[in-house]
Amino acid sequence: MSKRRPYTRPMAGWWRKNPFFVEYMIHEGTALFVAAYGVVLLIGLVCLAQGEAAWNGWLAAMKHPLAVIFHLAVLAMMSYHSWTWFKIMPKTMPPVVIGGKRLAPAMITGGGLAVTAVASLVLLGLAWGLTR
Amino acid sequence: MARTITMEVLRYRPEQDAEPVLQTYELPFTDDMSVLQALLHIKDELDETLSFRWSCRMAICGSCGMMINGKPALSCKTFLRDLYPGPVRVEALNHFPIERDLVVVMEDFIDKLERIQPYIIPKAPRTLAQGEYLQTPAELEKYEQFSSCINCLLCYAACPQYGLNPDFVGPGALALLHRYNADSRDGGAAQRMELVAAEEGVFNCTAVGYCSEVCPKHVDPANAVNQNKTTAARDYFLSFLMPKGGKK
Amino acid sequence: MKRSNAPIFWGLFGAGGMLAAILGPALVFITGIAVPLGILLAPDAMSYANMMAFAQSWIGKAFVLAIVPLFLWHAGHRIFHSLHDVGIHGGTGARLICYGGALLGTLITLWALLSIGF
Amino acid sequence: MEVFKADVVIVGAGGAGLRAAIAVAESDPALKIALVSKVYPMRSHTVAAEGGSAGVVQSHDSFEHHFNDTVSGGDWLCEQDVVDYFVAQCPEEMVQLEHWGCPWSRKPDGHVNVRAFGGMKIERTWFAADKTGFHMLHTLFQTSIKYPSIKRFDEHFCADLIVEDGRAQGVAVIEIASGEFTLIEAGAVVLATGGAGRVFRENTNGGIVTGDGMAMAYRHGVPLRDMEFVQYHPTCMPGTGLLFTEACRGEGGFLLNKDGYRYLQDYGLGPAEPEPRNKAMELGPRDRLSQAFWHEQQKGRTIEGPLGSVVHLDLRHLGERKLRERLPQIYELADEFLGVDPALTPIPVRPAVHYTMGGILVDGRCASPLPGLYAAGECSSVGIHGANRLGSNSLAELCVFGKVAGLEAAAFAKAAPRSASATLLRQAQAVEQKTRALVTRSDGTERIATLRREMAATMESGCGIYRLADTMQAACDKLDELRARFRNVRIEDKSSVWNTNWLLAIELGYQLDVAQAMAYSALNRKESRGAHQRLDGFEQRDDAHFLKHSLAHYNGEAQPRIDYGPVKITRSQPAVRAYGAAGEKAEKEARHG
Ligand SMILES: Cc1cc2nc3c(=O)[nH]c(=O)nc-3n(C[C@H](O)[C@H](O)[C@H](O)COP(=O)(O)OP(=O)(O)OC[C@H]3O[C@@H](n4cnc5c(N)ncnc54)[C@H](O)[C@@H]3O)c2cc1C
Ligand code: SF4
Ligand code: F3S
Ligand code: FES
Repeated sequence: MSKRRPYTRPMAGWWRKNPFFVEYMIHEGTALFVAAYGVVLLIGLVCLAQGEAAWNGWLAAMKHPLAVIFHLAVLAMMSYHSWTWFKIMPKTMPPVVIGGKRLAPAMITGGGLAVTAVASLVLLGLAWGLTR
Repeated sequence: MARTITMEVLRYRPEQDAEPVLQTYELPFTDDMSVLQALLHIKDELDETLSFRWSCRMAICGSCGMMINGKPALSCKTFLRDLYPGPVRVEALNHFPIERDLVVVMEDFIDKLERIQPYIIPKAPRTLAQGEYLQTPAELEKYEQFSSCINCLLCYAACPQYGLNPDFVGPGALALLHRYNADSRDGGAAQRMELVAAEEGVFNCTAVGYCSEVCPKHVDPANAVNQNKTTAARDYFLSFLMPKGGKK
Repeated sequence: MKRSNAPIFWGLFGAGGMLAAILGPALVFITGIAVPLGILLAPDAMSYANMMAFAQSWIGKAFVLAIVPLFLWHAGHRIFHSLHDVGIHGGTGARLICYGGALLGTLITLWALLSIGF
Repeated sequence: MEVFKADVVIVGAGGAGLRAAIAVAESDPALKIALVSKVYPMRSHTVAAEGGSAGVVQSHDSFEHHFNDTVSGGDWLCEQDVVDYFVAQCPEEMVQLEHWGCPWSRKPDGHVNVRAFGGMKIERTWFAADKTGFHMLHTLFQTSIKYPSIKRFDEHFCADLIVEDGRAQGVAVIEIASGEFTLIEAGAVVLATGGAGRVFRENTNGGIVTGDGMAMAYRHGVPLRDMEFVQYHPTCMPGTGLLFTEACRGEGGFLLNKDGYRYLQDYGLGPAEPEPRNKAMELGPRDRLSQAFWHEQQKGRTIEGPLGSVVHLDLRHLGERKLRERLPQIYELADEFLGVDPALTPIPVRPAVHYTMGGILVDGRCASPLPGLYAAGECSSVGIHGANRLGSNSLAELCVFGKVAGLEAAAFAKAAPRSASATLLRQAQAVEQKTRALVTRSDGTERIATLRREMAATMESGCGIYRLADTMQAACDKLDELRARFRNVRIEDKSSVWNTNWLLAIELGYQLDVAQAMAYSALNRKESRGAHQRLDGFEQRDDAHFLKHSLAHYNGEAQPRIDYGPVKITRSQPAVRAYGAAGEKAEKEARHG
């Protein structure tokens, strides 16, 4: 009769036990803010469809101090999402070989952030130009 | 005066312990001592009943993985000088059942290794008389990193998704699967796709990335897993375009 | 072995994540901070007229259709996995909330864009 | 007790055992193979080999050159017909590994690259960066998974051979996880259990390299051949003995004494040139280099460190780029284990025990004198290494002779009659009883660690780089004593699951027997040859009396009996072993004369 009796350890609370996992949970947590922002936009879109009064109501709500504070939080988390998204990117994509040399991970992350910066400026510029 | 260091070792003796318990040892400390050497000292001088795996002492056989101060590491290349003054806590690798003390049951990994078809499935068979396949250094480079996996299982102990769902093929085995797929001599990618794309395959991974962080051989298993998500997704959508035998 | 249908959700997650990473911060800044507080952009930048014009254009419709549903799919997928991570293996329930929510959001977006007209 | 019926059982899943298993599987898929290993196959010590594996490929090279290097490197104690077979098979085996996926390093045109190695006239060492053994082992292991007829017994410890009716007919193994015994019946047994370097103190070997198979065969009456020849590797880490591969020198590294002087030129290996030259200076054979270290130490020209005297392995002039590309593992080892950046600082090194040239006596087809018992790899003495193995010949040997052992064992198993299962089982039960008695006895007093430490210190002082009659005699006496004390060993751990205390005790028993065979063989060889160098009036090679293999026969609790067997000389008559400029001169003369 075998005396083996393997012991399986519980996983409960695993993500609290290592700073790496805490960070992981935080960046996964950005999804809550992305979702919330998606819903805010969705509500705006519905209001827009319902006519000018509803839209203005939405705009007014957006001006509420709590709404602004909330959006500041969303902005922070959304930016954190950008940073972590591009930070993981070198691990998630096939190696990019340029001129026989593999592109360094920092270049990929940097490239992503650069694209974000440019896109943000373009978006702001368009918003600025179109509404002038 | 000779310095000492305290080691806290997670013990589990299935024939006497209901569950794992920490045991403390006090031992002489020198600058050049690895955690493995400390354990060997304990086994030789303090407690013959402590069990753990080891062999090469040079970070290549993959035997001596354990949790050291909460992180998966090879004990033969973790040095006490970096952990001084301690105490140093040593436990069996996370996410695996403990067989005894620092020894985990690793049959699950071996089983997975066997399932990924870790051998060349020749693209163009060749006889010995025809000599070697030609493979340029650039072609070698495509898979070399993934072929340096020593099966130490640190990445499994690092991957919460494996801990939560042991059916997940996991980073190490998927890195090896990718190693063969990426080899210019191999033509078995389609055959291996079944496992890559299966429910126990790559999509269990949520890109935690800790696997690559702890890998002692810079295999970057996270990269292998995630590259294959893209391949599996492409294959999935193509299978709608070409319903029967659409796999290419 | 059963083939996973994850590629669909993973694809949407990835697309949404990429959009959110590239455009998210700027969008939040525009709609949630700059316009409400009237900094940098004209206070009436998002006036009814402006926004209707935008939402009635093809480009505007495409933009909205990309942003809103993909943000929701991205978030839904991530939240679904996070629930699993913290030990809530809701199965169908969690699936319904996360992906069902995203699907509902997608349908509402479509409906709204249609009713805004061209 | 569980019983598993196999056709061929292979003990050891390192390079040799895996190659044997694949050979059997390919020869006849109907044959059932049991592959036993006390560790998971990829943990086997083949994994640690760094430098490379020999096989003639270049057009200006030839089998004849490889033959000559091997035979002279072995100081003419080689079986020349076996060496002929060996060198002719090497290239094919290396190509076979290539077909199985081994990531050999390549030339820009896609062909396999080769590097220089100590004692080899022409570059013929195939390599996979500096992790050749690792890649070969994983390639073989992963390829073996393809064959359903190979049933692995991973983490099963072989406790003894089952010999019945004058034939090896199986093995008794312990499942380490449970402590339970299994009898594996088989028509033939292949031993591929590796070397025995751990009987010495400072060594490059893994903890599992304890000579188990050698001791098992020996105890069943198979002689151990040429056991006095133990190779010291000249460039190892002080203290731990971890290896810095010979490839460091193949790539152009220098050995410097405390004055920064390339001292090898003082030992007949010169002249010192900036570029590496085959068979000269740092690329001389290992025995010569280790001996030169010893002399430097005597002259007080080594550097004294906390872990013993060292010399410097200087790689600085190779530059970080080349080091990272060609010697990545060495770079990491030096950096992480010693805190030395080899691109900036020379690495402190000293010789350590590395390889056991001798082993289980087998013929050129890997058959031992005990019918049904085959051996391959480092545990065997097939006759290609003689008194000193050349680097990179061993990995090639694993493939060439692993295959031979597998094929021969398969053929034997098909033809051999089998004894009744009940008889075999009774034997296995006796093995179980005897082995368990180690644990269950309660009156033991000798500690394993103490015995092991004394054994290792004894071997180092008695059978080191240079040997003297009185220290060898002292070593023999001490080993007799240790074997007696071992019979009174105490095992603290009485449990069944993963009881390594118990396994270590069994291994220590094996080691003591092997150590004794080494020490007595050494004491009796009254000459200097290859790795066996004496300083007590026997400094010269003595072909008249000792151009023969020593054979150690097991003699129970008494001392081993040493006698001698002939050496097969076909066409290379013993000559002076010369390296460096002197070697080239001698060779030229031989060609013209
Ligand atoms: C650091 C180092 C570097 C080296 N570099 C080179 C090189 O560059 N070139 C070269 O040619 N050679 C080199 N060598 C030598 C060469 O690597 C070895 O001789 C060779 O790998 C031995 O292989 P093997 O298959 O005989 O044994 P191993 O690989 O040692 O395998 C032994 C097997 O037997 C099993 N075993 C042992 N005892 C038992 C038991 N009681 N029960 C069950 N199983 C058991 C083990 O589990 C293992 O699977 C090197 C050696 C070392 C130590
Ligand atoms: S991928 Fe890295 S961490 Fe995982 S088993 Fe292989 S070597 Fe170890
Ligand atoms: S840690 Fe696990 S979740 Fe993926 S990136 Fe690595 S396999
Ligand atoms: S002992 Fe081999 S990897 Fe640590």
